[in-house]
Amino acid sequence: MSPVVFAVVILLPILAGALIPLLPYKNRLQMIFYVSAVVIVTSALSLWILFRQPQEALVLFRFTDNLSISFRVDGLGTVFAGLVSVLWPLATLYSFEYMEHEKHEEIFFMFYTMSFGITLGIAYAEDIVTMYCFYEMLTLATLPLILHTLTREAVLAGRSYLYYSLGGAAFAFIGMVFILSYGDSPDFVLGGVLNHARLGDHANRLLIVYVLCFCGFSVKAAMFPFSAWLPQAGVAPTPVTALLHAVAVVKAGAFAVMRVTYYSFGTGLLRGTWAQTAVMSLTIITIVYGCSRALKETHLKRRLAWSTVSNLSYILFGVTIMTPAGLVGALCHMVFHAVMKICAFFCAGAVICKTGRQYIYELDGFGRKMPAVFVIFTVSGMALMGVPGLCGFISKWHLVEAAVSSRNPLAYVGVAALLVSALLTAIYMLTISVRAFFPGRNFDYAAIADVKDPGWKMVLPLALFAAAMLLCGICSHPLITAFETIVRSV
Amino acid sequence: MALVQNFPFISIILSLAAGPVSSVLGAKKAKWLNLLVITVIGAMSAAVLAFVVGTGESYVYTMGHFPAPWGNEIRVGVLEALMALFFCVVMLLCMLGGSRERFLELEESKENLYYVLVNLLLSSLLALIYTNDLFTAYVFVEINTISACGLIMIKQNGRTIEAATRYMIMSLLGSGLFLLGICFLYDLTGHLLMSNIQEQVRAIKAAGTYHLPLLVCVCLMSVGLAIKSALYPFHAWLPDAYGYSTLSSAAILSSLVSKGYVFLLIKIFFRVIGFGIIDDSKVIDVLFAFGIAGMIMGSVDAIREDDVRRMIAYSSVAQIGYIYVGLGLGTTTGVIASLYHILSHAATKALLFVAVSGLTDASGDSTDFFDLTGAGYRNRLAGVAFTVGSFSMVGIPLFAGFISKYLFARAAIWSDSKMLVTLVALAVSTILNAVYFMKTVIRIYTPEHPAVLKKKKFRAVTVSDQPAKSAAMVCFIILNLILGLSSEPIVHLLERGMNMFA
Amino acid sequence: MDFANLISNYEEAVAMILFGIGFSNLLLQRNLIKKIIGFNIMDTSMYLFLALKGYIEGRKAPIVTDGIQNVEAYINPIPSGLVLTGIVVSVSVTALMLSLTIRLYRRYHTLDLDKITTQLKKEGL
Amino acid sequence: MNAWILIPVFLPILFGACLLAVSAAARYKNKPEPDAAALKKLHLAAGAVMSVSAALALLAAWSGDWAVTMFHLMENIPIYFRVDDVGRLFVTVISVIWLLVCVYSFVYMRHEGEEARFFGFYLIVYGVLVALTFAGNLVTMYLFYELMTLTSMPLVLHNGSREAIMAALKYLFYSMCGAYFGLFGIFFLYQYCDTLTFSAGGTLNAALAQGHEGILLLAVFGMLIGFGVKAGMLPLHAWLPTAHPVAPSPASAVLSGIIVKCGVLAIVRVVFFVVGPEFIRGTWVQTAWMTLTLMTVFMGSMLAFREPVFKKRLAYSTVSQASYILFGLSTLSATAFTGAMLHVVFHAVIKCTLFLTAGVFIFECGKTRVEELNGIGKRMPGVLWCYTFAALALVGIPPTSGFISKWYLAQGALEGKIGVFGWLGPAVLLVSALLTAGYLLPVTMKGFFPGKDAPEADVTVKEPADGMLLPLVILAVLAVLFGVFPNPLVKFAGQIASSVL
Repeated sequence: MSPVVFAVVILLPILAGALIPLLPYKNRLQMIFYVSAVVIVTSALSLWILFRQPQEALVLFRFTDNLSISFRVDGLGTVFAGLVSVLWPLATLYSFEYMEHEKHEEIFFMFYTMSFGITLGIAYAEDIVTMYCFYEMLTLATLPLILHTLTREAVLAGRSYLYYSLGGAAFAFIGMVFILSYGDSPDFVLGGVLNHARLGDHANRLLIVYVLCFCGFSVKAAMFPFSAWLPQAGVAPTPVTALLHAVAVVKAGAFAVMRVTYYSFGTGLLRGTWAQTAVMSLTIITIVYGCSRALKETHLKRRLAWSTVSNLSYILFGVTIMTPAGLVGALCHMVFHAVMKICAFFCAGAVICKTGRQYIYELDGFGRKMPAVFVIFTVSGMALMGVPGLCGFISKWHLVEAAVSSRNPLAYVGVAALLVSALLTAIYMLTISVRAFFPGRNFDYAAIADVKDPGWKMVLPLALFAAAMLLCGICSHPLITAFETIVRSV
Repeated sequence: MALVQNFPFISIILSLAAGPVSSVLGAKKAKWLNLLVITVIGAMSAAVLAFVVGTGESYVYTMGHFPAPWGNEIRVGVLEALMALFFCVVMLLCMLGGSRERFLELEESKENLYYVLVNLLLSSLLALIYTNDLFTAYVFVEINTISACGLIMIKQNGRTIEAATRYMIMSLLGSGLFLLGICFLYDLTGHLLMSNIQEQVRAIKAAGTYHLPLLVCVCLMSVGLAIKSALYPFHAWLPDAYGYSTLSSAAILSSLVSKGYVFLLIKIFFRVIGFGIIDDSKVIDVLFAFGIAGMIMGSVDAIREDDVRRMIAYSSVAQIGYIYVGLGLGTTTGVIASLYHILSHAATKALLFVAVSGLTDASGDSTDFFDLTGAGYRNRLAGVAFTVGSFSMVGIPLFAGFISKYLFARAAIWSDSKMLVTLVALAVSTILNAVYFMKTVIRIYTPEHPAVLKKKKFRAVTVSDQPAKSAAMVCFIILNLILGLSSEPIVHLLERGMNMFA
Repeated sequence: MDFANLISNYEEAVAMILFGIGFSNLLLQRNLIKKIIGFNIMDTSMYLFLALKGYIEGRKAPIVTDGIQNVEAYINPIPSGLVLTGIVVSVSVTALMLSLTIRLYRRYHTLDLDKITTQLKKEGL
Repeated sequence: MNAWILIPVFLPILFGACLLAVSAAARYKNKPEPDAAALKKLHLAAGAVMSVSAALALLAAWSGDWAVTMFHLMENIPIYFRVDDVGRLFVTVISVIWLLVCVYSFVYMRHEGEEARFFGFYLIVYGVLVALTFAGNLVTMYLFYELMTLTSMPLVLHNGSREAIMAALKYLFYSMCGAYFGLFGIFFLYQYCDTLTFSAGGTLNAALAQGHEGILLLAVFGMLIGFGVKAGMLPLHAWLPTAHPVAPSPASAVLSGIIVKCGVLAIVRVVFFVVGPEFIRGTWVQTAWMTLTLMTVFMGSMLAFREPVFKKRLAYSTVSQASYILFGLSTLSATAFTGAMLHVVFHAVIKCTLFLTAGVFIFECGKTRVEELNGIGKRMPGVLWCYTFAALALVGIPPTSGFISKWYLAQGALEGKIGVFGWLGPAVLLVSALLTAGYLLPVTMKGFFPGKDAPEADVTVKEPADGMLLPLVILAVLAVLFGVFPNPLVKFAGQIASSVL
């Protein structure tokens, strides 16, 4: 198959998305039809690419002789692209029901669809330049989604999101230029592209730049000093928070970190250096910090957002172990966390959208009224805290296995941090479920008579996600073996 | 000698002559004459560029009958031709974009004088670019200053006059130092023609004598030109001058005038003193430090600013900082980055000024940050233009700013001592740029409450209301995209130019 | 630094001192008129310096009188040319500055630039 | 592959789930609370399922050795069930007691309401516990250990009062914390053991462990602390006195009698079947462990001694008694191990009896504090006699069961090469035994001989229904009989001990 298909799969949603507000619809249904057509076609195409695994690359455009926009599909890209292509249609389905009560949804769906294409662009990027460009674009395309309601706090959230992301990109930019100057090629090659001869005695310079670059990219992955934007961004409509801030954007950050660490700088030069220590300790701090903030938070979505912060650092922690096993664990958690968190967010969204309740102390006794939603919510909570048999346990297991086998004392601390955060996760997730299911002896259910389970458009994705969590938890080895083949030759 | 080779000289003379002529014409005619002159000169410069690229080497054009050591010379290479062409394009667009403001803000009788000044300015800029004679350079620096001052004060309200005065004083200080530097150099070498001076300087260097005086010359000239091009600590005059003068003046001043001085400085470094000597001297590190400080402080001031035009003015302090950083890296790649930034910043900053005026038109001519709320909907083209400009400033890929940022970083990567400082400063100033530019972008796309609009009598502006300005904006956007997307040929031209230069 | 050297070319020293005076006046004086005067002093010092550079002990001005063609008889003419040019420039600049000053004075009845600025702030212009 | 073995695991779980689903559906449709007839049906069904699965469980346990691999959680980590002697012992105790308590609660739960939910979770927990005892490797055990925590929590908060919910959460989070300590250890053991499958004597790979003893010991200690949470060992014991009393009495009976033992089971599995006693013998881990257990024993009895609320007092006594067992294990000597195993059985029986009597008092005359129980013996002598026998057994008066186990514990401590603890341990046990007598027997005395000035107990109170009395009597009798004919049990326990040590 010709590599032009890359251009199609990436540009189609961007261009077709840009058209959304312009087309003349007779009614909402037509728009829904159009949007879903675009999304489904795109993801089908993308999945087809992943299935066919074409080897040749597509050079879309050249800035200069070594700055070019080019796409190729490889193992890591496959994982991310597959994840996105599977989750996006479900999320779109969900948002159709959710967005009914929001204003000017054409604009919303326009940027929503465009960010789909851009995220795919990140996934299929062949070299660091392409990835960087789409990374920046993702920031800009998702900004309007956060601003959507245009209320005061939405604007503030949008601003801080923008500042953080662009700032991160600015530091990542340093890494990019460094790779371009000291690397053999800008392309992603497993094991790194740095040219040792050219590097000469500048090893320390390399480490400094790596740390800067790592921090830069992990701003999107909400690592500790740079995590404030994520919970703020919770003001956006739930499909956005769920998909973008649990899957696309933040995962793009984590993905970029993986690319840079394993495919550009190369773990060989970094393992055992102070740089590794620095970044790893940052991730460990974040793991605990995020959970504790989540514990303090009483706003449902913000609590989930903070839990995202800590879970993303699981991934980053896996990356910073800098062994193949670590990358496997990271990939594993990247996929599984996406499922768990999007599920949790959608449950929260269902509650907010159907009852307008935003805070946790308002959820007493909801378990009886919205059984479907809250059973699934509890399942996702248990998955997040890593109950065996659900997917959370698998990824946690692989992360820790990597950490322990790396024989790195700091990694042992990381293991401890993981477990502490698991405990905190148990606390902040299960308290919600307990409230919902056991409101107390003489609780007046008449007070929440209005509460009902949402329609099938919302419940179906939830059920699918829950099923996926159980499935991944019970038989995960096909996935794991796939990951292992991807990273075998690190 | 080919006809084309006369063009540089002709273009200088042409614009010089167009000045007095348009003083006797009416406003309309003067305007058209001015546009015509700029276009013609642009065409000529293009021709010259083509010629020089064709021959592949620079040529010297002797004026009058005196041979080298005494006579006055013009020296034309790829770099000069390219700059001339580009300056003409930008100036043309600025004039287009600002025509409506000129009509509104200038006295009926004064408008034709404006064109006199613009023509003089153009001629002086061309002279600065082309001349091979230091003293001529000085003279035209002064002409440049005077006409620029005129451009500032022609919108005759207190602020502009005050701004003009401050501008005048600062640049007089600058040119004084510059002149002193020239005199010393003349004293040292006995020549005024750059090429001859360079030979002498080499001789002196070889002899190993007069090390200190040479250094003093360099310092004097650098500081002089730095003051005139508003390098960070000497930028006090800039915000008022750019912030309150009429649109086209602001655009031209910010995008061209200061750049002319920088170009002259580069010329002196490479053609008069020789970059090797400059690199050895610590002068360059001082410039570097000032540049870094400018990059940061300029943006910080811009963030504090509530008046959008002054904000943009401050941001050009930061941009000048970039240019000097590139210069201060002390490598050819660094200088190329600076040159490219001269181009991209000229395109972007002018665009921003025009776009902002478009937005303010839709906001009751108020440049207050908060009055711009939702202006992006009231004047859509301006909104888009401003967004493009901001993206370019922040250095989003696909826009001009990204390339120059990339060139700076690439240049910095290879320098041992200055790498980290430069890279971090780049990153930080990017963040700061993001802070104030994107803040404004979000602001202009945050819809304003209809009641407020009715109360403030803000009205929407369409393309047809102000064709000239819209055209200018579109052209600027295109220029920006060209610089962003197909930068490679331009960078190659700059490299060739640099090779011819030294 | 031996004083003999300084004494022997005291003219240059004087020129530089003048330049310093002029420069600092231009920079530090609050009164616009004094600033302009400072500027003029500065320029004049430059002319003095150039003239010194051009002058050669015991020669005549470069005007061919009684048919002496020999270059050795005359001083270097170029600096004199430069001085003339410079004078032209500085005259024009001075004129401009003065005109600005007059306008400001008409508006604000003061020659102190900072006072003017504060008044402008008051006007909120 | 004899998958029928798994029926006793999944039958109760599924049936319980169905019960919950049905009741939830009923509530979702705002149906009225079920009436007597419906309840009778419910009881019948629950009882049937309970007895069937109990029977099957016993059958599975005693029908020879077998192993079932359900599926692979990860490659080389299967969900794997296997029965061995330890499993047999535990599953028998669990099944018998669970059945009896189930009968008891048919009557008792009437005044708690929400019976469907109670029996639902009650059955689920049973299934989980059977699975836990049959678990063949560490991960399987961990899986069901967590499930046990999650599913037994609703039993605690059954009555839905605020303090009950708080207690339940406390229980949940303490256990989670413990579980994660355990998990921490599991991760490391996975690296340094040949396999996580249980095999007597441990599977630690000495070659791999070479040079990493420090971290490994730390991990093992973590596991001891972690699984010790369920067994109410210091420092994480605080949940137990809070959670057990607020639960309905049958629930607290099984919590104290059984669930606590599951913590013990986990520790046995870890120490004697994965790590291997030799690895920790004589290390700081063993010392610390013994110290903690002894401290717990003493502290538990002291607190129980000065606790006025009856069920709380019993809960504290559980804390101390469970640590008897742990102390027995920590000495790593065969005899003490035997004693520990015996005490597992005996304490389960005894503590159930005690809690059930407490339940009777609450059910019949709503008395919860000790001083309210004066003269209760006049009204319900049968119950109080049961209580008395159980109490004596717990104190360890020969010939009751408690005496046997404590004898073995003390003897094991004395002959084990554990230095100062050799005499310190027995001494503490003795003191705590005296305290036990001090906090249990007064109830009997005051119950039978309230003294002159005591107010006359109200006449309405009388012996409880047979449904409640019967299990009580059976249990009390067991408590005594084990003491009289200990030999088969002792032999069995001894055989386990010799297999692992």
